Amino acid sequence: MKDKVSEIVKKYNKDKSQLVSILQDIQAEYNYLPREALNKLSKKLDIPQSQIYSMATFFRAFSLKPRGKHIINVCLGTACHVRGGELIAESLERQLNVKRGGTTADGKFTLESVNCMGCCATGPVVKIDEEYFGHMTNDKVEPMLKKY
Amino acid sequence: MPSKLKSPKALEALQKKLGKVADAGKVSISVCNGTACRPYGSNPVVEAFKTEIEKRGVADKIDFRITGCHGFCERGPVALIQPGNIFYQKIQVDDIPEIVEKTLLNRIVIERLLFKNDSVGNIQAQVDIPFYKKQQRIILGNNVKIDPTSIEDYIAIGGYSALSKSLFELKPEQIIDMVKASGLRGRGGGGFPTGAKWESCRNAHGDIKYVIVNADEGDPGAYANEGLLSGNPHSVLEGLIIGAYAIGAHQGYIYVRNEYPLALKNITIAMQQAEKLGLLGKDILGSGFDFNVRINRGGGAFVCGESTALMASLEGKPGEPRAKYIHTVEKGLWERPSDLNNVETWANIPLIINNGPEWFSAIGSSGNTGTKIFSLTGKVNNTGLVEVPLGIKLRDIIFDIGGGIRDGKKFKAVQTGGPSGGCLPESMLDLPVNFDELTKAGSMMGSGGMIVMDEDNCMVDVARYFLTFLEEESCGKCVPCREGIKRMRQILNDICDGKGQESDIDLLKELGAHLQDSALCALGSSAPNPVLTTINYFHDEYMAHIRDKKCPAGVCKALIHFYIKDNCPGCGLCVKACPTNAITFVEKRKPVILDQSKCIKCRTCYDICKMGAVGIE
Amino acid sequence: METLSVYVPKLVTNKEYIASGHRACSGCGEVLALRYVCKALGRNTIISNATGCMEIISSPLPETAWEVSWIHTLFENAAAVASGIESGLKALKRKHGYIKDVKVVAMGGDGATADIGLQALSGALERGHDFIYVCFDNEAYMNTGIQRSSETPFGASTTTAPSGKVSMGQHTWKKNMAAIAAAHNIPYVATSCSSYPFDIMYKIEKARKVKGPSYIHILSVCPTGWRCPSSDTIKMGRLAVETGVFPLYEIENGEYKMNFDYPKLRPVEDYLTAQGRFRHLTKEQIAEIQQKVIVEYEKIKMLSSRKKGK
Amino acid sequence: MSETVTLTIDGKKYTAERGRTVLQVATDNGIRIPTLCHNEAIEPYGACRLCVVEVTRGSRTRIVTSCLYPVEEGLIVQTASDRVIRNRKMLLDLLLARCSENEVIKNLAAEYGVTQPSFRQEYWEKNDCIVCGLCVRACEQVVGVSAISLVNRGISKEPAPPFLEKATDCIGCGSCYYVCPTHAIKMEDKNGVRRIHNWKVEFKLKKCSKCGIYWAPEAQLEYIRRKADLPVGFFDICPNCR
Repeated sequence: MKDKVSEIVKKYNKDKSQLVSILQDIQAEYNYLPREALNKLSKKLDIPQSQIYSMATFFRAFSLKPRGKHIINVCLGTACHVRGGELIAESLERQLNVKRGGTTADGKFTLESVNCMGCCATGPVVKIDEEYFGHMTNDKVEPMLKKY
Repeated sequence: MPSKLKSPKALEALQKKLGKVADAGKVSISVCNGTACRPYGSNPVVEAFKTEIEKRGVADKIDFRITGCHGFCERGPVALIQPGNIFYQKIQVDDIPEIVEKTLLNRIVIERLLFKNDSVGNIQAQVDIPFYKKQQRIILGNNVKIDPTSIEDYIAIGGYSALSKSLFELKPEQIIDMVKASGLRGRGGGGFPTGAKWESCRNAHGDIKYVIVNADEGDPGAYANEGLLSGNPHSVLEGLIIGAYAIGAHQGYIYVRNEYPLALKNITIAMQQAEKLGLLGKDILGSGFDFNVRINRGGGAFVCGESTALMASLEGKPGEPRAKYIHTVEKGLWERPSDLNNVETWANIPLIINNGPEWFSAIGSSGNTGTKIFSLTGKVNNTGLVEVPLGIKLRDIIFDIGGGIRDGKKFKAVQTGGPSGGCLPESMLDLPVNFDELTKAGSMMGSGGMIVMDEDNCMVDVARYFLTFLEEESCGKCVPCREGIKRMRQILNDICDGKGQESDIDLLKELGAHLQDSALCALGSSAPNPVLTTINYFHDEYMAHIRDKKCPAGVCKALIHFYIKDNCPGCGLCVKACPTNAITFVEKRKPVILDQSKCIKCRTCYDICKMGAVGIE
Repeated sequence: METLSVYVPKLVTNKEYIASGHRACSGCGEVLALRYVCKALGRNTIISNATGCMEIISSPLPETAWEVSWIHTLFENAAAVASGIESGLKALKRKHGYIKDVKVVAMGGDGATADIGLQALSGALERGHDFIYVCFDNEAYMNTGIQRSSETPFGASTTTAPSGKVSMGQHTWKKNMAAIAAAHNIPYVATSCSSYPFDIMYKIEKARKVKGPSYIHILSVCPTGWRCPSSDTIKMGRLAVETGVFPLYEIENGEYKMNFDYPKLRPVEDYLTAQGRFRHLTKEQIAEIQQKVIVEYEKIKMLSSRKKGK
Repeated sequence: MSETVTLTIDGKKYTAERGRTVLQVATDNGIRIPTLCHNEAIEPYGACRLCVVEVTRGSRTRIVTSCLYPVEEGLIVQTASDRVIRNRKMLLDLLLARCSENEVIKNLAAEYGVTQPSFRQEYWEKNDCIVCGLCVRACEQVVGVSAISLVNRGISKEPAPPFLEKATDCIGCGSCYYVCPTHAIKMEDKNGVRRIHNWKVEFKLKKCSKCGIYWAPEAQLEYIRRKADLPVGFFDICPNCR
């Protein structure tokens, strides 16, 4: 773990102003922001722990808990909302038996909501990992999940 | 990859060389692989094209190009074939061998893939399709001509000549004068005159200045900047370098929303390519002008679209806005003069330099010149990215370009400007779309979201939706925004739950006025807009919720229930689909029975029923 | 509060209402206390100041160190003048709707308070005016040349009660002004000391919020009259409190509360031997003082432990 | 002498140094503007918004926060216009709904005639903290430690130690406790131990080896000793006994 954080910090030249990007890289590495990594980062960049924690909790992109194998992003942007995005989110919550932000008991999925992914024309949209699913309806939810 | 360009002549020479290749008269096909086409499966389509072309060994005969967004996202995946301007839509993997065989190699048009229109029949040429007809795609138009990951493509269509002209033929002041004369106003929402902003930044005290691209398009339901940045990143970059030269900045920042992986990827590639060619970095084109750019990824915070919050984030701090009593052009990033413009604003710059301010100001209307990209979404037939001259009527966008409302439903409202904007009713459809008129109507331009709603959308629910969004996205710094939005959302929740009182309307208005006055930044001060406009234009709908405890659009769960109509054929589809087993099968040809106590109003049965036998009351 | 050292003081307002350049002696604890009183009072204050050290040092005609509204009164009538000002403000409010939140404060030394002005003070407290009375107690008439007052402590040598062959100096015990004020049944009485800035500010802020009269008695170290080095001002005040000679407490609506309680008091000797005015005291006399201090200290502790309704 | 400007506050003309804020100039001149998130020693922040005033410049009149607004030549300021009072009332209404049992907020609200929140009772909350950030800013700007920060955003924003656990960098100086305008930070010194409950920390207080009085948290003294490069044992004796 030590070396990964050091590597990332080095890549950004220990530039404190790149904290968001550094955290993103750490998250990409571990799938979440492990506490030891953040402590390490605090020392490396000479930023108090409290300030790193503040950043990690301010931005929605960061997770301080380990996330599932697959990340489901259900879009709740306006275009998706007016076409029933909320119902899709509820349906996912029901079928996965988790709330938004939660991870399924088997660690397979983490359900997250996002406020627009830039493909509004095809709403409601769900993204699982890197794959997009457009024009979602409730009855498409189950077959979609079965693919994973 | 060509070598470093050290003079304007070298660029010109390269342009000529690449231009000739492009004009070679080959058949070309541009396949959209923009973000919006991906949910339709454009990735496998692109891959299939590659394999097919390779399999047949016709790579030298076909100019195959993967491009960014073509705009007509509704019909994705789409492709444009030249010569002939042939527009194919809804392309599936199975269609590809046929397209290559017939159209690309033998110039036979496949009717099945053309756009169809009830009145005219099949339409072959892209320009004749109603969606494109009223548009004026001066910025987005190049998306179909270039592979966004290829700087050669951009240079071949005249890219970076505006930069060359700026560096060698124009003084910074002249550039600013041109931008001022063009009448260009900031495309990020506020509509502040760009030239004036540049001038104040140039004149501000301090040797070190910054230029920033705001690509944190946070408005849910708007993706115009995404389409532009991922489809034509060099145009933004070129505008930025020109701006830096005009203002006197040597460092630039591009702040990209992290939810836009494609845009992020393409602008990163564009930067690397420009640097290799000597169009970015030290001594650009041998002019002696140095300029570097850093890309920053957003962390998923809507408020970071606000300039001061964005700058805080660039400094490595949480994205909290600060008061702008001292403007950012004087004290911005690291307390230094900083000019921040939106993606679309920057992309307009090369056009103004190349074609002159008069050309630009002739587009649109006086005081609102040029075009604006809108992401037309929601309940409209033709969704996608549309670029129209400012001053066009809402009706033209929604009904002519957008093709009217889906499924023959009735238009109810159009929401512009994202959470900071408002909902405009049918009576406002003839409103000219420009900065001032939209603001006057209680809405705003924002970054170009245009979400159309029909009779099935509940306006109280929409207002609540925006406030729920803003409640989550508020940075939480100031009391009016943090506490005020929360209370407004609670009141709206109550109204949607049938617990509203008539006095709630006044309290909402009072809170709204307070937020407009007292909130720290634009997120808070514009937050009441969706509520105030819906109260203003859809007062009856609020009253139906409060007085009659009814949701006329059939959305608010607490106020509706589902029922099975007599025409139910008892097919049993809904029985299987119902997640709570609330529906029981009786026998064939007899209506099923819905148990209200088990129904969670998830709408699954309503959506799945082909007979329209599920009713909402 | 007094353990909030080093950083917390930086958070106290920089604004001064008593300008530097006044003519107080070096090491004056009284003007130090006054500064903190003024910081806590803020600008919207009208001060009625009896003749005494603080008046003399701050207003030699035509100059003034005051940056708040201030009126010089005679020795005997600071509280009476404050009563008048407060009544005037009330009338302004009633007749002209004047709404500014102004606090009236009367202040004087121990002589003006416990001796000459006691009658006026008692009257003002009894009438229930909305004002604060602050007594800066340096334990003698210092500006006229260290004459004893009724606040001069037992055994102290002053010019009018000098120690020598015949006398040991002051032979009466210090008058308990806080108890006298409290006996008027006013809402708030407190003691404080010039070496405890946070305590002063806390109590003045509290008094400012009280509706009705409040009385704050501040022991103010006077190196000139106490005959100690001017660099020992803070130390002397601390010793007064830590030995129990001058306990810091509040009486809120009759309820006592000891603010600084020490499990073990320092011996009074530490305090007495450090000052020239007590130099002559014999071991026996010191022991007598020690005994009295413990009795008085325990009395207040006992009162503090007694809660209302019990 | 620095440049001065003349401005009008509540109908009276004042001269002020350029660079000062409207709040500073008003306060200097005895005009009371209520604030909660302001402290002179700390950079103005503009979170509580209570110090709103109405300013007119040319033909434009608007509501601004006086703690941040720099004085300008010819500026016209109204500190208690109807619009200002209306906004302050609503702010206090919102704060009261958040802190329905906090004495400071209750008193301040009552001063403006707000005795109970306008919102339905089921939504009243019982917080003491108004998220003004003074504790966090004092810790960063005055103490230089940054043991705490504002975590989360929006309605769940709050001052808190990292990972919502013990604030490991805290030195127990108590600045946060002192600066908190609503007494939301609970600190106590008892039996030689200081506890700051909000940050889940406790500190041993240093006992003076001479007089035996507990006079400051050991962690704070150690922090200062290191910073100032003082010898070990420098703080064994309290300042009074030195």
